[in-house]
Amino acid sequence: MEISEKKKKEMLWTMILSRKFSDALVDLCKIEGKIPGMMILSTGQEAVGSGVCAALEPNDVIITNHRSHTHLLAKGADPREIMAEIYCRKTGCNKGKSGTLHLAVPEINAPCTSTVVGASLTIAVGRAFAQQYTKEKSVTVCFFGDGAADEGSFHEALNLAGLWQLPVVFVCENNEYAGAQRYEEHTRIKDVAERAGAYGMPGTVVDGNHAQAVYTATLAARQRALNGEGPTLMECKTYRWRGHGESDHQHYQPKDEIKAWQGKCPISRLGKELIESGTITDAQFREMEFKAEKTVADAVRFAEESPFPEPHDALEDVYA
Amino acid sequence: MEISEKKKKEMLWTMILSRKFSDALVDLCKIEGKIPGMMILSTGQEAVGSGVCAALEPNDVIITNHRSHTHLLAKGADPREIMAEIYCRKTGCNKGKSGTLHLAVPEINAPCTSTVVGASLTIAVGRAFAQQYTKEKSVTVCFFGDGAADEGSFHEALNLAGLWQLPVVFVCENNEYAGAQRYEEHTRIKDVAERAGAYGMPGTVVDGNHAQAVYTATLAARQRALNGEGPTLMECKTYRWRGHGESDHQHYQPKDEIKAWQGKCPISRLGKELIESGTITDAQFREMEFKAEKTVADAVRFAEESPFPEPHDALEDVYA
Amino acid sequence: MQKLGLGQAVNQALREEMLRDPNVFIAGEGVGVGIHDSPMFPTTGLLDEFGPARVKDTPVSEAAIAGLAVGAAEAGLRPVVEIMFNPFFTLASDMIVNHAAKLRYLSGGKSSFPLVVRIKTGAGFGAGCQHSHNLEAWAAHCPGLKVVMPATSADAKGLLKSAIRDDNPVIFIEHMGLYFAQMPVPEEDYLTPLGKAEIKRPGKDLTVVTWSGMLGVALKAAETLSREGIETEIVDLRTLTPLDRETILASVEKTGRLIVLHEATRTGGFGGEIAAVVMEEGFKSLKAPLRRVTGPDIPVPASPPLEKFYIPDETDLIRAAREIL
Amino acid sequence: MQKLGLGQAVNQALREEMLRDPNVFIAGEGVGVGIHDSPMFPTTGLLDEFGPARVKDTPVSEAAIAGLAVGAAEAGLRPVVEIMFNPFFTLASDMIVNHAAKLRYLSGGKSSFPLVVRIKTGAGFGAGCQHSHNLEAWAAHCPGLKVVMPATSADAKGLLKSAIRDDNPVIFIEHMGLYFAQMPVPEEDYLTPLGKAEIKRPGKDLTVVTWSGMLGVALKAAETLSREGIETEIVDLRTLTPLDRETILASVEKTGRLIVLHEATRTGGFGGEIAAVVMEEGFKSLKAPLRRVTGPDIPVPASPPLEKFYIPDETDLIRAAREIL
Ligand SMILES: Cc1ncc(C[n+]2csc(CCOP(=O)(O)OP(=O)(O)O)c2C)c(N)n1
Ligand SMILES: Cc1ncc(C[n+]2csc(CCOP(=O)(O)OP(=O)(O)O)c2C)c(N)n1
Ligand SMILES: [Mg+2]
Ligand SMILES: [Mg+2]
Repeated sequence: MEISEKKKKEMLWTMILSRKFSDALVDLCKIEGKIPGMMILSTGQEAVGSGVCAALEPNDVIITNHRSHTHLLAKGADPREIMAEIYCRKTGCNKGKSGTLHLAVPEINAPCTSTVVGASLTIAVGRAFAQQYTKEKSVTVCFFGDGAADEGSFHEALNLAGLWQLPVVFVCENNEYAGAQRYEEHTRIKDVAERAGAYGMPGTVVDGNHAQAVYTATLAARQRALNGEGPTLMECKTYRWRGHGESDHQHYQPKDEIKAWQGKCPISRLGKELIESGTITDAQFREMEFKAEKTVADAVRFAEESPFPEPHDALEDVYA
Repeated sequence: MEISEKKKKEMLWTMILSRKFSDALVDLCKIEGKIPGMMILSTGQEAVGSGVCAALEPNDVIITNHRSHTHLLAKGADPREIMAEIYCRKTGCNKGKSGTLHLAVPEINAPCTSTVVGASLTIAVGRAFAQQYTKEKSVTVCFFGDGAADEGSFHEALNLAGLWQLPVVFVCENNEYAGAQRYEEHTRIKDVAERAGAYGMPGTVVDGNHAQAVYTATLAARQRALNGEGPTLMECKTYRWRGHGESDHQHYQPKDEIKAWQGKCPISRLGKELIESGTITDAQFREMEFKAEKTVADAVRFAEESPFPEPHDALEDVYA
Repeated sequence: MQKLGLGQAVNQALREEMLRDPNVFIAGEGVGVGIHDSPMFPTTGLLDEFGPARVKDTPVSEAAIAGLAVGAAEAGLRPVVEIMFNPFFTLASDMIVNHAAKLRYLSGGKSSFPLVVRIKTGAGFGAGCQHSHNLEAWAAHCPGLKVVMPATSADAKGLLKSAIRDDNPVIFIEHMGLYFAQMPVPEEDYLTPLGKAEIKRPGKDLTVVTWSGMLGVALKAAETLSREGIETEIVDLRTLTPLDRETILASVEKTGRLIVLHEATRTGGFGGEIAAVVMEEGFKSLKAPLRRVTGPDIPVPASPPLEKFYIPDETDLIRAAREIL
Repeated sequence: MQKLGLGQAVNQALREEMLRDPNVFIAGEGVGVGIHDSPMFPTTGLLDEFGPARVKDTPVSEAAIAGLAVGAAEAGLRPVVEIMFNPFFTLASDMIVNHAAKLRYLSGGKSSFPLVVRIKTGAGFGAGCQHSHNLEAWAAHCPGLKVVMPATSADAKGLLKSAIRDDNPVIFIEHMGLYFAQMPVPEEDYLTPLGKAEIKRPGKDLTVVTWSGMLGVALKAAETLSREGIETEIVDLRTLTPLDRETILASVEKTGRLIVLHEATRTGGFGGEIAAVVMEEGFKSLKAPLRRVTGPDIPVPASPPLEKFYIPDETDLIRAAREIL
């Protein structure tokens, strides 16, 4: 399938933005007490979120997880609001109630995010059920990791989605690790996608470092869902460049393994292709990087200049 | 594989015993207030429990569920103790604490039974882990229904058993219904056994009304487990002649469907074969039925003559 | 006035709310085609009337049932899902406690989760501890949830309607022992407010705070005590959270004596919360020690004499009353 | 005497028990190879010492982790499994509450389930309400379980050893805030009995009943009050169930004043149980109303000022004390 230059540039941009966003957080986390809580980044996995979201319409819904930054930025979240939430400020998208782990951005149809592994799957099923119930022409995309595919909720969610033929796309971001555990140490099968057959739905294995491949696969799965043909399990093979979180020293991740995957950087890959095909110039690529850096710097400034919530604000937002 | 006449007769006997046991309970349940609680029977499914248990050694463990009578009788439980427990008497195998739903008979290595659908699977994994840990030459068999295969615990249990290559045999008794729900109304796949592939273990579909087939399949799965080759998912196709429980009027079960399956009665089937092959005579068959009726009548008498526990006995057995 | 069992009252509330609001749907194990075809059960007949699009029979998958409610509620639907028996709340508890109750807070108040989880509870039917285990105290210890436990059919109808129209997740717990008790229920459409207890019997000598299936026990005991000239005031909580402290404290201020009566096991039961509230805010009114009349700290046994021993009854309540009068 | 963080004390207890009894094994997410290689964590180094046969890293499957413990314990092994964070207790709660706690009873006392479930808890690390949610009250409301919550490293070592040797399922909850506090721990092998509270500070004017991470808050506040001549007696429960009523009642009899201090949310928290016990059996000793100093009824927020607002501190405790003195 021919992908428009516009789409390719859009994906390149959201990947670069997300990468710069992560890189900034890597440094900020080194400053003691700067950022509260655990910092979980998706450096190196950008092609998944960017490729998937490029294939979605604004009214499509995404349910993401603890590793959400790329997903949200690619879906169109305001970097300022997200950064401010990561900084736990009053101006954050969730007023500091969430912090980085459960960023919810209803404005872009990322209405609720869970850091409970596997939870995104059953919630996504409910969200997709609503789309089917109201005959809305939209789909729900559920992001989760390879580790989440071992949770009971994965099973119950896929069985129900398959049974009711819900308009949901299950995107498994297989980054080779669940915490400190290598993929082959937590399940015996080669591909998570093999599990699709257990629910009567198609399963596809996609190169998760290839934005165009992810985009194309998502378009197909989305169309299938819109046609009423039901859900798809889409496994994107990628790799976690950094530790599970920034406090994780990766003592268990072979250095050369990390190196090898860094050689497959999804951004260089798409960037190179666009430059070679003459879609963009070298200068334009650097321009995009520069613009992304500025955007992130602005988001950081916004966050740092924003006030913390007042202690008593803690009492708000429990009940409607 | 040639099955010894002794084994065939053993299976026929445990099936007949179980059938008479169920038949007696059907009538007893019609007497208002005679038997407390819900009565869940396995009439028509006898070949599964009898075939599986005939392939086991005494030190093999079974973890069963709410539909346990055939499993327990076939593993060698004392009909008196079980019937007395069903009657909730002090002389019951669980002193009346359990009643019919969670009959535990440690003496025959049926150490704990759960009526929580799907629970038997993760418990069986733990029990099998102990066998692997202690290098004991025995296996654990887990009985569960087709509905249980939709619970998250099914998924977590099979993934872990496959990962660790535990000596466990997962026996799915697919009786076409989960409560009032037909099999095809609760999952989209043709066979539960298809799910085995999602955990890197073999899955087999067995005629669950054919005791010899069940026996042979179990022997193979057991040997596999003993060889350290890991678990097997064995689906036995059978049918629930009666309602989910005795208070269920089967308003949703087509009469002719029930009739058709009654035509496939596992007892008549094996009985006929043994008579035709000259293994037993017609008279001997009737003799077995007569003996089973006497055994059940004796168990009922024992139960009815047994005292109820004293109210304060309720306080015992909570803590070791 | 019509006389209905509590299950029938729930059924009527569901039916009326589904007629009123197309966004209301029900889901659960056997809520459409169930093994019981009795008219006394909460969802009987709804499939025939509303069809399979709004009456969803689900697989045996409690986590997915709760997740279905969470996701659909966020989208603006009004799910009413059923967890068949209270012990299976455990299997749905991650979705209910970590998600239904918290996702609104985590969103900074941007997303809402207007859902109802109906749960059947109660000892007394000989099924044992994996079917009978009153866990209302778990849900009541979870900010973000509201917990409703009606004791009468009329309250059940009005409270369930309020629960369905409430914009927060509500745990609605039905005592199966009340399904077969015929009680008067107004025909019309009415709402019983969440968070308001009701004095089910006025009295000046003794306050009994109770809820759900135990109200009947309290009323019977009060009759007996009354014949001896002891007037018991019975506070039926109806909602555990939000808790109606005012009504409890006003009653204790009047009587000076408090008994909490619940079917759940004693230690860690919600009776402790009532005790604490009174001890904090009504200490001066207290003339006598507290008594809790509850299930003992054991699983619910199956055998009839044992189960009877488990369930608190009039004798237990009257004994406790005598101790503090 | 050696000084250890609570995590190190747990580590020492695990190591000594694994050396003593080959039937003891540990399992959980990252208990072998974890993302933290710090020596302050409970399972660091055990994989190297005991190997993968006895130190089992599991998939992210809480129900299976708990089921593994139940099944293995029945066979006579002594599993010590870990649930990473308290909110994920929900995912294991069916296995723990409906099975570990009930299967012995259901077997008529024939089968036993000697297992330990270790759970990390506590607010204060900015991770928000899906990582920080104190649910000890749930486990304490479940007959068949014992619930242990150490407040010191020394208690952690002795209590965990007792838990592992106990023939019942024990829920062992570790407050992560104590992992990095260096506290004295005896070198030798010793058992701290389950079900016995300890007076961590004697006093005559006021009783503070607390446990786990809040002991430190109580001790600091007691210092301040002491300078004003108010002597606080601090009862560290150590075990929530079985509950040491004697120690609590004796203290209240002496002081006549009671404050319960816990980090968990207020409504339905275990503080209510303490209140009820004293109100039932120690009513005559009471000279003043109860005060509960607890987390407010909200999920634990992530933002530092909000999280600080959530966590009870000395000021809150001292204010409460002044109110009832
Ligand atoms: C139910 C649950 N168990 C454990 C955890 C702790 N935890 C957070 S992320 C994680 C690993 C998840 O791995 P994966 O699903 O592959 O996602 P990834 O982190 O690799 O993106 C674990 C175990 C959790 N958050 N939720
Ligand atoms: C977790 C749980 N959910 C619901 C129930 C109620 N229930 C008891 S048996 C049953 C159907 C189980 O069907 P299946 O697994 O096929 O076993 P079968 O009854 O057909 O033998 C249900 C829903 C239960 N006992 N446990
Ligand atoms: Mg991963
Ligand atoms: Mg079935």
